Amino acid sequence: MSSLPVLVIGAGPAGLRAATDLAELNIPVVLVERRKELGGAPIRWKYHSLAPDFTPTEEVLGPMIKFCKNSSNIEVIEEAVVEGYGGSAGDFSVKIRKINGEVQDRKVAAIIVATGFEHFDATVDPRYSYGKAPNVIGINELEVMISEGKVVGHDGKIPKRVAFIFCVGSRDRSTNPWCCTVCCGVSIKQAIELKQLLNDVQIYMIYMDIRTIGLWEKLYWDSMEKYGINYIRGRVGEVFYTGEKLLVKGEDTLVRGPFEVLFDMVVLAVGIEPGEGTKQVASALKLKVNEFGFLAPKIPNIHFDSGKEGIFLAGTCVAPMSVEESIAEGSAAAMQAAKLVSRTKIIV
Amino acid sequence: MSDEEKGKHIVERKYVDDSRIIEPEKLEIGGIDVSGHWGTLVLPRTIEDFDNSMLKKVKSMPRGKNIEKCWQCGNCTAICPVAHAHPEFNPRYLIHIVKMGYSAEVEKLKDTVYFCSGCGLCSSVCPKGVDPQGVMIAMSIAFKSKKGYR
Amino acid sequence: MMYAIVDPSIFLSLNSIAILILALTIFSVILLFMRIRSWGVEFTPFSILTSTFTKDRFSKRVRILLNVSLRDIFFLRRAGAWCEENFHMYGRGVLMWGFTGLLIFSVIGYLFNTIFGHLSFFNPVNLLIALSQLLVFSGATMLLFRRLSRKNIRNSTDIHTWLLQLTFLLIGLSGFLSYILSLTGYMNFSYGFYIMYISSFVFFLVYYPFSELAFLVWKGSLLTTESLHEELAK
Amino acid sequence: MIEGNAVQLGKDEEIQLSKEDTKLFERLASERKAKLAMGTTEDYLKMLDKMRELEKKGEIIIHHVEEEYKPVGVRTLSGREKKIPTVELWQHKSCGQCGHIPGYISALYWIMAELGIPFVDDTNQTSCTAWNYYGSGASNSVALSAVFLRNMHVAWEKNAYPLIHCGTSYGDYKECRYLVVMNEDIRRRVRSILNKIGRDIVIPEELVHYSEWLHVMRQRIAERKKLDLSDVKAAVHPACHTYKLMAEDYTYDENILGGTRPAPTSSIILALGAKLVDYSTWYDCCGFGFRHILTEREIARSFAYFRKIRPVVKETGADVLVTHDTGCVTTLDKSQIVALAHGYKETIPVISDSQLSALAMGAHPFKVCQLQWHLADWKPFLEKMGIDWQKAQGEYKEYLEMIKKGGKPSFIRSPERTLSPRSEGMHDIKIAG
Repeated sequence: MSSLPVLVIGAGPAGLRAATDLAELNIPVVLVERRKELGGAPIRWKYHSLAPDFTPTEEVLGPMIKFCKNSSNIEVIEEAVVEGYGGSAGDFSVKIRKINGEVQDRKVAAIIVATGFEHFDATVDPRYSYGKAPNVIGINELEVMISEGKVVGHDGKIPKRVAFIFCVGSRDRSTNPWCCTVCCGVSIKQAIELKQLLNDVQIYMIYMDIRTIGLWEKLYWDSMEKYGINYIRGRVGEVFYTGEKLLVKGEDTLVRGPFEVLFDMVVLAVGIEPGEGTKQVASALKLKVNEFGFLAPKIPNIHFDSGKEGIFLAGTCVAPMSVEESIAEGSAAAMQAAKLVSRTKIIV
Repeated sequence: MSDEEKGKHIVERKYVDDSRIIEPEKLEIGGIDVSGHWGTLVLPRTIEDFDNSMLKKVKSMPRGKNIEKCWQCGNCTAICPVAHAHPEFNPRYLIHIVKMGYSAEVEKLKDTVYFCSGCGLCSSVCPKGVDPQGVMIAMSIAFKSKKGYR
Repeated sequence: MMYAIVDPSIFLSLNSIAILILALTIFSVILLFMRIRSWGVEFTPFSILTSTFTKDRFSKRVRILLNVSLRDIFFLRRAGAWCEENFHMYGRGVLMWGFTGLLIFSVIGYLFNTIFGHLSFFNPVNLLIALSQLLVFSGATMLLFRRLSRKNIRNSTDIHTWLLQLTFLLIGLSGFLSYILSLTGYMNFSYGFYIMYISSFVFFLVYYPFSELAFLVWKGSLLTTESLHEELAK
Repeated sequence: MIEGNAVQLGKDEEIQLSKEDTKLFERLASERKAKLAMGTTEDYLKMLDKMRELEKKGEIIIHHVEEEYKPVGVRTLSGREKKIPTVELWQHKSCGQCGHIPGYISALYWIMAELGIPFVDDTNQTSCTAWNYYGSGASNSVALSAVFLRNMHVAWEKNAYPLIHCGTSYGDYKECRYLVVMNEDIRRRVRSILNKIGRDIVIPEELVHYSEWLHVMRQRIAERKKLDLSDVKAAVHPACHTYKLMAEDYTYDENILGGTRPAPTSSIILALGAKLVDYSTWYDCCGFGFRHILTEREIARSFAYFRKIRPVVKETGADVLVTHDTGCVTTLDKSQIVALAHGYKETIPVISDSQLSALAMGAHPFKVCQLQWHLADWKPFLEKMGIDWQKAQGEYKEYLEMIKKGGKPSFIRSPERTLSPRSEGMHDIKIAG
């Protein structure tokens, strides 16, 4: 095999899948990851399980991580970023800089960008007192607690009444206007896990719309029917820490009445934002960015096509999406890269 | 004092529920008579708690057990022949306030549950199998229950 | 003789049937009371008696009570007003009228029988009983037909509703058939249906406190009592 | 948002700020942005620029906060630095102040006299007429602006910097200033009115509320503190008209409640060493600012009690509620009485920040702070501060007796002024033409 390798940037679900698929086609891969560990968001934030079926994260990502680490076709460069590129499709030259400062120039045939997302930083939105009041946490923090099997407040007390506030940092003009698509499902999944963990906890979901798309709807139904989780349609204006509990001020739009109810814990369904990595790669590879800061595909309906020949996009750097979609997109991008590699081989 | 008499000095009286106005017949502050609108107070309408005791009662009734499946689509109210004639009877709304435990609202509306004619159309259109007709039966019993809800 | 004539009076005299029915009625009233109490509610249909039979404005109370129950319930002002189809409303009405008639005329018939001896088949009381049975049968048929003919209603119907309506149908049908057959001389069939009629009635008495009807009786009397208090307050 | 030190305001506009300022600006702006959804900071900064432009053109006179006023810089919500003058202040009083809670103003004068700060208590001041805010009908913009500029002109010719006591006037003036600067038509019509009374458009560079003055003076006040307030728990009610009208222009401080609440008043409580407590309805109105105080007293009274007094007492167990506006002190104080008669138990004394500071500095609770005007029970609070109120009451009675017998009442007098009134600006108040 003499062809040039394919560069995959980002080792999250999409990147890992792309690298795995290419390696299985006997195409060499250079997998560059900004962090120390492979696995992307699900590993970084220690996702306990994945919606909609409570599949352990390990079961989904484990085999891919193991394969990428062991495959002779894949060269993993951790703690590194791509800084610049030149050349054209089939014959790119890229500059990879490691955190320790070491720079290497590499020749690659194609580039797959799968740099993923960051969770919305809720301190930006002072309504929710995130970062100021204790026991106001994001879904990412709750996920860690669930992974550890121990959900407690800052004082070690088990919460009796928990509110989930949906659409924090999404569908909101003052922060991020887009819908993050997965937070509804993930929050409901966590609510069910919380209910299983702490039997007599009362859970209230404060939502504006429930968007459990596709087969995820089952989560929504089960949460109500089997677990007695309550849903309040409305928005929250302020979370106030009384020194003991959290006073959530909101409106139940179905009764058209304001409520001020005390909770022990407030979980914010923080949305998906294009992360630092995505911003960095956009400037390094001179990719087009849309009005929301995500990488813009040439045609919005065809995610993998970056508009630049030989550079393909996959996963949440293009738009918010679930792990299953990211994996599918990784495969799709790998297929495009494989097509390009096989074509260049014939020409050569 | 009758409900109409209470708080009659409030200019926008019609926007205030009768139950929120407190105006005793006789009120004195340090020997000075402040009866009438000088001593009127208007309670806030904020919902301050979720009281699930009513929900438990309704769920314990044979045909009320499905109340938790409700997702407030409004199909029941849309098809209910009674609701079309009597807006104060709204099965969807009754289910919601009982589920969430808005006690003041339940107190205000609990007698409307007897408007239900038991025709069963709501149960036939419910997409989640809540059986609103059965829930209405469960509620009408629960509202009169001595152990239930005050 | 082609058919063995099974005359119920061989093992069950009319008097013993009456005693059985009366005993069962009392039993079923007690059952109804217990059932309603099991819901944990204060109000029972018997509260209607205590709120009517007080010295204070007694005659007015009775007048209002009759007025309310006749207008609101018997003439379907409230009981049937919001059924969305007339068919449904009249189904309920016919069943109720028939059943009320059946109860009243059966008692009258029994009294006549005891006082004047065996009544002929064409006696107006017997005719009225038969007519009531026909009404019960038609009412139950209408209701069952409505339930069966519409898929969504059929699917969301409780087993108890089926059972109750079926019982009504059986009471009406067997009673009426027993009467018709005795006219045409098929006495053994008539007796057969008569046994069926009595048994389904017995079943009804024991069963109804556990059915939806108990709720309807409770709710009906609750609303009547409330209207009574309302009218009195005016 | 940030590119170096430039802050992007609009599409093609940016302002240059130091790096530190930029950071603060972004943080505050984003907080504000999320709070109000659509911030107006941009418009506010544009207005300030336009004001300087008009000055350069000679259209208006700006009453600058010169060095002679010994200004101190504070940070406003927009991230901009605001200069608060500390001496030579022209006292812009509040209409309800003297009638309802005279202690509020006398305490402020007393503090200034104690600190040796010259001030002008001018009788030549009119009402700002923004009372209309409470009647849901602000008067016409030209008339409001004319009254505003007339008062500002009087201060200017006296060569004293206006210090506004009234929250409503303060908010109204900020809005009027915006109208006068941004709208040429209003400016023209206001000028013709002002010319008739021999005046011209003088706009203060900064509109300053007295609570902001107390905020910047808090260290000097704390140095003079005579009482130990460490046992006192104080809650703050910020007055809506001071910090919700042109919200960008009010003082915020990162070190005071994380910069999420207005800094003045909270800051003075902290500086005096008292415990500052926060409560859930801090943002709510006191009940006065609704037009209900004029038309719906029942609702105003109930709101004050159920939304403010009760939550404060129940959630925090505070000893005193401190605020900085006439309407707020009056409503919060007087509205408790009916509820108490109804059998509700929660009650709390309500005083202004100037009264609290003066008490801490050893002012007489009745002669200076005039607590006899307050209805809610202040005795436990005074005891907690270590004031012997019975003795003070005795002294006050003696003082009254003395006046009844023809004795001379004592006055608070301003220390000698160092600035002389502007000669060229002296006008007689005669309506010309």
